[in-house]
Amino acid sequence: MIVRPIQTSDLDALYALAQSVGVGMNSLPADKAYLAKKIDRAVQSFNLSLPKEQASYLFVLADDQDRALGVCGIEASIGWDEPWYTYRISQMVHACQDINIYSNTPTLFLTNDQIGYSELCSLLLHPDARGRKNGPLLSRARFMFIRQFRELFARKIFAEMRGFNDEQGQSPFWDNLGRKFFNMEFDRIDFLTGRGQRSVIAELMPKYPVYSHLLSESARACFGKVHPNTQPALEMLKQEGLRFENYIAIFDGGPVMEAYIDDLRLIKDSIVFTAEALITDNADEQPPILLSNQSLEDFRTTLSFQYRIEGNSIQLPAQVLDALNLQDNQVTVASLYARDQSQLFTMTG
Amino acid sequence: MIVRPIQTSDLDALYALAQSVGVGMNSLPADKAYLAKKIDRAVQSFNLSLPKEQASYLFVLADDQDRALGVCGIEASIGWDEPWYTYRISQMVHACQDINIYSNTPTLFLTNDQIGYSELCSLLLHPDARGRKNGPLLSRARFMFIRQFRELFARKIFAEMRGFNDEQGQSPFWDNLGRKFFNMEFDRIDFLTGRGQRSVIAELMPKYPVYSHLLSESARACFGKVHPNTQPALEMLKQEGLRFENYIAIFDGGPVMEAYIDDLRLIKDSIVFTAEALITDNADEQPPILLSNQSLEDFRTTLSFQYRIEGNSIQLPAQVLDALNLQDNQVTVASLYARDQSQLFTMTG
Amino acid sequence: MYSLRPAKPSDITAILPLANEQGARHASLPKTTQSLRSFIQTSEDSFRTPKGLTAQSGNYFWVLTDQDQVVGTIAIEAFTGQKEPFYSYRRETLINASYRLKVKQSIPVLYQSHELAGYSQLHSITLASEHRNPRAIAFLIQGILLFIAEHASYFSDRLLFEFPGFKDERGESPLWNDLGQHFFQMSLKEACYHASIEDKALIAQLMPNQPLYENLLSNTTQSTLGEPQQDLADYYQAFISEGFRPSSHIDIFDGGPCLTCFTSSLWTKQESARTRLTGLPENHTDTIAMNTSKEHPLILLLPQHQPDFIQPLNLTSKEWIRWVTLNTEGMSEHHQGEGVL
Amino acid sequence: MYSLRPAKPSDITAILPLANEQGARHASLPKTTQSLRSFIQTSEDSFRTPKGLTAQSGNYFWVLTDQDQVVGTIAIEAFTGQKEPFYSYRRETLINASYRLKVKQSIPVLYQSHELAGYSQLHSITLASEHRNPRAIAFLIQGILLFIAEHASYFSDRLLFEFPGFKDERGESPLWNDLGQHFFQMSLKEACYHASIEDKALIAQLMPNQPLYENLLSNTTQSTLGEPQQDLADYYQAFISEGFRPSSHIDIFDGGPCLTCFTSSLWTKQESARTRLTGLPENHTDTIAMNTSKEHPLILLLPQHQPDFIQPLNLTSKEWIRWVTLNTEGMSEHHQGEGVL
Repeated sequence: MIVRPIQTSDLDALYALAQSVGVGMNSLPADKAYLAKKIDRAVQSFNLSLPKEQASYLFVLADDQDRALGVCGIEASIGWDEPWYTYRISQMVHACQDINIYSNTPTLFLTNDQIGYSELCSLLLHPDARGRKNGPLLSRARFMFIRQFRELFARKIFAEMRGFNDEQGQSPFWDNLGRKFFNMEFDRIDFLTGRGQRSVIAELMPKYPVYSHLLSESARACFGKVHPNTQPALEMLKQEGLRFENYIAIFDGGPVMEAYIDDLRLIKDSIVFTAEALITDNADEQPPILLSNQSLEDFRTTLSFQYRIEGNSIQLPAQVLDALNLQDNQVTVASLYARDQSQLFTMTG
Repeated sequence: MIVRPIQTSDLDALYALAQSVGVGMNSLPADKAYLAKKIDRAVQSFNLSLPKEQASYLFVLADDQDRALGVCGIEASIGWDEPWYTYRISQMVHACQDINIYSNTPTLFLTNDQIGYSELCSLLLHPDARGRKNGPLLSRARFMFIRQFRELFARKIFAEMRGFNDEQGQSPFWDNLGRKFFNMEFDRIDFLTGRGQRSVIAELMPKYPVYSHLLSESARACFGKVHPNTQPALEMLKQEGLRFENYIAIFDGGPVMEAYIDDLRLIKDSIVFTAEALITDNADEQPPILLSNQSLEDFRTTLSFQYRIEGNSIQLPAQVLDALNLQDNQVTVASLYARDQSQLFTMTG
Repeated sequence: MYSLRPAKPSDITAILPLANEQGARHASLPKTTQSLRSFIQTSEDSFRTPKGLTAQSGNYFWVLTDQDQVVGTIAIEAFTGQKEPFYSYRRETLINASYRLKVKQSIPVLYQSHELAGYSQLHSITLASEHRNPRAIAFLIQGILLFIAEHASYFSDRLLFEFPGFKDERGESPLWNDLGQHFFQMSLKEACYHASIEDKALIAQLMPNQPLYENLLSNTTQSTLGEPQQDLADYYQAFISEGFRPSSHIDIFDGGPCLTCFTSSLWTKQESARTRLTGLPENHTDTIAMNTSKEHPLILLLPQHQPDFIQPLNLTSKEWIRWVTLNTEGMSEHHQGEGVL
Repeated sequence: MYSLRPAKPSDITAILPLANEQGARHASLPKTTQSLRSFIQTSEDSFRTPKGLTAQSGNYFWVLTDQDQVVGTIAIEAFTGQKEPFYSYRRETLINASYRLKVKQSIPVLYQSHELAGYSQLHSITLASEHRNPRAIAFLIQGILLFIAEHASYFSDRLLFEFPGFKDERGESPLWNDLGQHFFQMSLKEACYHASIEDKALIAQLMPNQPLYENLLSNTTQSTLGEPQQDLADYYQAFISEGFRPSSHIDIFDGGPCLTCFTSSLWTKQESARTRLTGLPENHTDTIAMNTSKEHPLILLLPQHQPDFIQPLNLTSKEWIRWVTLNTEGMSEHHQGEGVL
C-alpha cells in the first residue's frame, strides 16, 4: 500500500468511495462532476499551477494494483473564495465584588479566524482496506507531504471534526441553535454544505454572541464533541499535536482541532536517511515507520515493519524501496505512532 | 546570585525596587502597605496555605549578602476575584461572490478568556544588578519553579506585556479607543490599574466588537506591539516558547504572550542530575546553565558557567553547590538559552 | 374618605408593613426605617422646590390615607436616568433572509437600552389588601396624574410605569429564570432589592451586555415577554384608561411592559378642569379634587353628592382647585383577587 | 401646466435621462430601458389592483409632465420590507457610567435595524433641472400624498422617505467613506446601484452586522449623521411642511435621515377636501386637484383663477374630485441652486 497524489484516472474509484459512505462526509459528495472538478484542482495543485489560496492536495491510498482504496486531502489556505465560519467559545465573566457574585458564561462568537490556515480534510478509507495500519498510514501521509513541502502550507493547520449527532441523524446543537434561525433539517444543511453552499448558510447563522447557558444541556454537550465514528480520527490528531483551541463547527458544534504546523510531531521529528537494501529480508517485525520519497509529483508514502538503522542510513526491504520509487536514495522517516518516536531516536543515536 | 522565594524581611528592598522604576510597572506600585500585602500573600502561597485561585508566588534575586536586587512573580490562576479582560483580535470576513468583493476586518472582541491561566508578572531588576546574566536568571527562574512544582499551576500560562507609548507617555491605542469611552489620561489609568481598580475600569470599555478599521492607523499599529523597553522581555518569552495568540491588553494594546506550560522549553527539556563537586575549580567557562534545588519553601535557582556532565551526574563548583543549598544532591538543570539546549543534550547523551 | 398627601416622617411606622409585604416587588420603595426617612427627606425637598427652578432630580413620595390611616403609597421620580443609567430591554425584530435558500424568518432581539431616560416615572405603588378595589386603585393613579397635570413644568412631557411582568404558577418570572438568575445567582426579589439599595453598577457588572436572541429563550418566556402580571388587571386597566401603552421596552428583570404616555394626552389631564373653589359643579359621580399648592398638595376622592370639601382641602374661598371625574371604566366590578403590585 | 399621471411604456425615452443624471442617487429608480419597462409593468399592475384586494407589494410609478412633456418622476412602494428586509441604522445612546470613578458619558451606537418595514415609501423622485422650483417640488410631493390620502386603504398608515444625507465639499458622504467604503470596496453610487438591481443579500453579506459606536467614526461623520444633503432644502421643506420628521433611523449608506409621518396627520390629508366637480370653489391660490380614480388617476396643478379643468381631469359633471392648496411655505423664493435628489 502506498499513498500518492490523486490522478485523473482515479475518478471512478473516488466516486465509488464517496458512494460507500452515507451522510456526514460532506466534503466528498457522491457527485461525479463535483468530484472530477476536485481532482482537476488537485492535479493542478501538484503541478504548482494554482496560487496557494486555491491549492488543494488530494492523495489516494493505492494497493499493489494501483487501485485507489482511500483518499485524504489538504487545503493549502482556506477562506479566500468564500468566508470560512467557526464559533469561538470565549469566556464572559460577570462579577460584583461588593456582594460577592461571580458568573462565568462560555459564549459563542461567530468568527472567520481560520482564514489562511491549511486544512486537513476529506479522509475516507474503503471498508475493504481497513486494518494492517492502512488508516494510520493514509491520515498521516499528509503530514509527511507537508514536512517535505513545508512552503506550500500555512503557519497553522486545522481540521474541523464531524460533530455529534444521534442515531436518527439529529444534531442537538443544530436543533437548539441553527434551526431556530432558519428551520431546515440537519441532513439538508449537511447536503448543502457539501455542495458549496456553506457560506450561504453561514450567513444566516446568528451574528450576535450567544450565551451558552441559553442553549439546552444537550446542545452544550455538543461543544467540541465528535461523532462516535470520528473518535479514532480525533485521537490520531491529538497524538500528532493538534489541539482543541475553543473553536467549534457552526452547524454541529464539532471541534476544530488546530496546531502550528512546525509543532506537529511528524514535522518536528521526522529524519532524512540514506536508504539501503535490507540484507536479511526475514528480519523481525518492529514498530511500523512511515517513509516518504522526496518527489512532489511522484510523492509516495508507505509503511515498513522491517528496517535497520545505522548512523545516517536505513536499511529497508526491497518491496518497500520499490514502492517508494526513490530517485536519490534519500528517504524521510518517522515512527507511525508518537509513542514509538523515542525508540526511533535512540536507534539513530 | 540566587533567586529564592520572597520573605517578609524583603519589604524594604522591594519598596526601594518599586521606587527605582517610574510609571508603567503597574503591578508593583511604590506603596509600602500594598507591597506588604503582596509579600504576605506570597509567603502564604509558598506555605501552600492558599487555594490556587489566590496563590501568588514572588521571588527575589539575592546577592551574596542576601540583599534583594530584583523581583519576579507568578500568579497561579487569575481572574477569580475579579474578571481579567483582554481584547481578542478576530477576523471578520465580508464577501459577495456574485460581484467578487471580499474584505477582512480584524475586529476586537472583549473577552475573559485567560480565566484560570497562570500569569508571569512583576519582573523588576535593580539597575545595579544588570549584567552577568542576572536578568535572564531572574526571569527564567520562574520556569524552573514551575517545572519543579507543576501541579501548583494551570494548563496555560501568559504574560501581558507593556504596550507601546510614546516619549510623552501617551498611548495611541488608549487615545483612540479607551479614552473615547471615558475621558481619562493614560497615566491615570495606569495608576488605577496598579491599585486594584483594573476591573472597574475594564467595565467601562466598549462591550460590542470594535471593527479595527475605525481606529486610527497609529492605534492599529499598537495591536500586539510592546514598549521598546519591553522588547528584550518579549524576545525572552518567545525563546522560551510563549506566543502571541491574538490577545491584546485592553488599555494599551500590548501583546498577551501565552503557551501551554508543558510546551515551554524549560519545562520540557530540563533534566535532573545528581550533583557532585567539580574537581578542577578553574575549569573553562561554558554556556551558562540554570540550576535549581528540589525544595519548595527553600527553593533556589542559580547559574553556573562551569560544570561537567557525566551520565546522570553533574559536577559543579563548590560555591554553586553552596548557593543551591541542596538537601538530597538532586539538581534540576537546563541551559540558560534555548540556543544552547542541544549542546546540553549531547553532553548527556 | 380617601385622600393623597405627601409622606411625612411620622408615616414611617405605617409605611413599613406596606413596603415589606410578602410578594411585593416595588424595588424603588425603601424597606427600612432609615432608608424611608432619607426618601421622605428627599420627597419633602422636592415638594418645596420653588417654581422656575427645574429640579431634574425630584422624587415625590405620597401616602394614600383613609380616615387619616395610611393605607397605600405612590411616588413620582421627576426624571429617570439622571444620576445613573436607566436600564431596559428594547425589543426589535431582525430579518433573517436568503434569496438563494428561499428562507425568510423574523428573529426578535433584545437590546440593552438606556432610552427610557428623561421620563417621569410612577413607582412605589402599594395598597393595603383591604383597599385593593377599583375606586382606590383608580384614585391612587389618577390623583397623582392630576398633580402632574397641574404642575407640568416640574415633570417630563413623557410618563413611564414599569408594570410587573408575567409570573408562572409558582409566582416566578420565566425571563428571570432564563436569564437574570444565571448572571445574578439570586432570586428576582433579591436582585430588585440590590438594584434599589445599591448603585446601578450592580446591573452594569452583572447583566449581559450583548444583544439577546429571543428565540433562544424558553418557549414560556418567549410567549410572555412584555405581558403584565396576571393578577393586577385593575392596575393595568387604570394605566390603559389614562392612555398609557406598552412601549417597545420591557423590564430587564421580569420582562414586564414599560408603559408610557405623553403627559399632554393623559385622560386625567384632558378631562380635568380648573375652577374657583366656589365654582365646582355639584358632583353626580365620584370626583377627584385637588388644591393647586405645590408645597402642600392635598388630593381628595369626593363620593357622589359630597356636599362640603372646603375644610379638608385647606383652602380659603375663591382659591383655585383642579378636579376630574374618577374613572374606573373597564375595571372589575368584584373587588377580589387583585394581586400585590 | 404641471400634471402627474401613471408612467407608461412610451415614457421610457423621456425618463432615461432623468434616471441617469450625473450626481443623482435615487437607487430604486431603474436606469435601463429593460428594467424601466419591468418597473412600469409592476406599476400598471399596481394601479389596476381592485379595491378590497390588499396588494402588499404595490409599487406606483408616476411621471410629472409639463405641457405633456415628462419633466420628473416619483414613485410609491406600498409596503416596505415585503420581499426582502429593509435596512437602516437605528441610533441609540448608551450610558457609560461608573459610580466609583465618577464617570458618566453618553455613547451613541448604531444598530442595524429592519424596523422600518411596513411603511409606504416615496422614492425615485427626479426633476429636470429647469423645473427645480418650489412649485414643481411641492406639487410633486403633495400630489402623490393626495393620491395616498384618497386611496388610504392601499397604503400603510405610516409613510417613509429616505432623504439623502450630508455630503462634504467634494460631494462625498463622510459616513460612506468611514464605513461602507471599507466593506463594499466601491463608491457610494456603485453600492446604491448594486443594492437596487440585486437582491438585498448583497447588504446582508457586506454590511457590518455588529453594533457600531458612533464615537469611533470620524468627527465629520459624527457631527453630520442624520443631516440632510445641504442643497436640497426645498425638497426637505416640502416633507417637513407635510409633517414628516427625522426618525431615530438613518440610511445605512450615507447616514441621511429617514423621514417618517403618520398618513393620518399629513398636512395634505388634513387640508384636502372632497367635492363634487361642480362644487369646487374658485381658486385664489395655486390648487392641486385630482380625480378619484385608482386605475386612471390624474393630478393637476391649477394656477390661481384657473377657470376650466374639467377637460384634463377627464371627468363627467358631478363626479368627485379631491383638492388641496399648494403649500410652498418656507421654501426659497429664488429658485436657483436646488441640487439633484
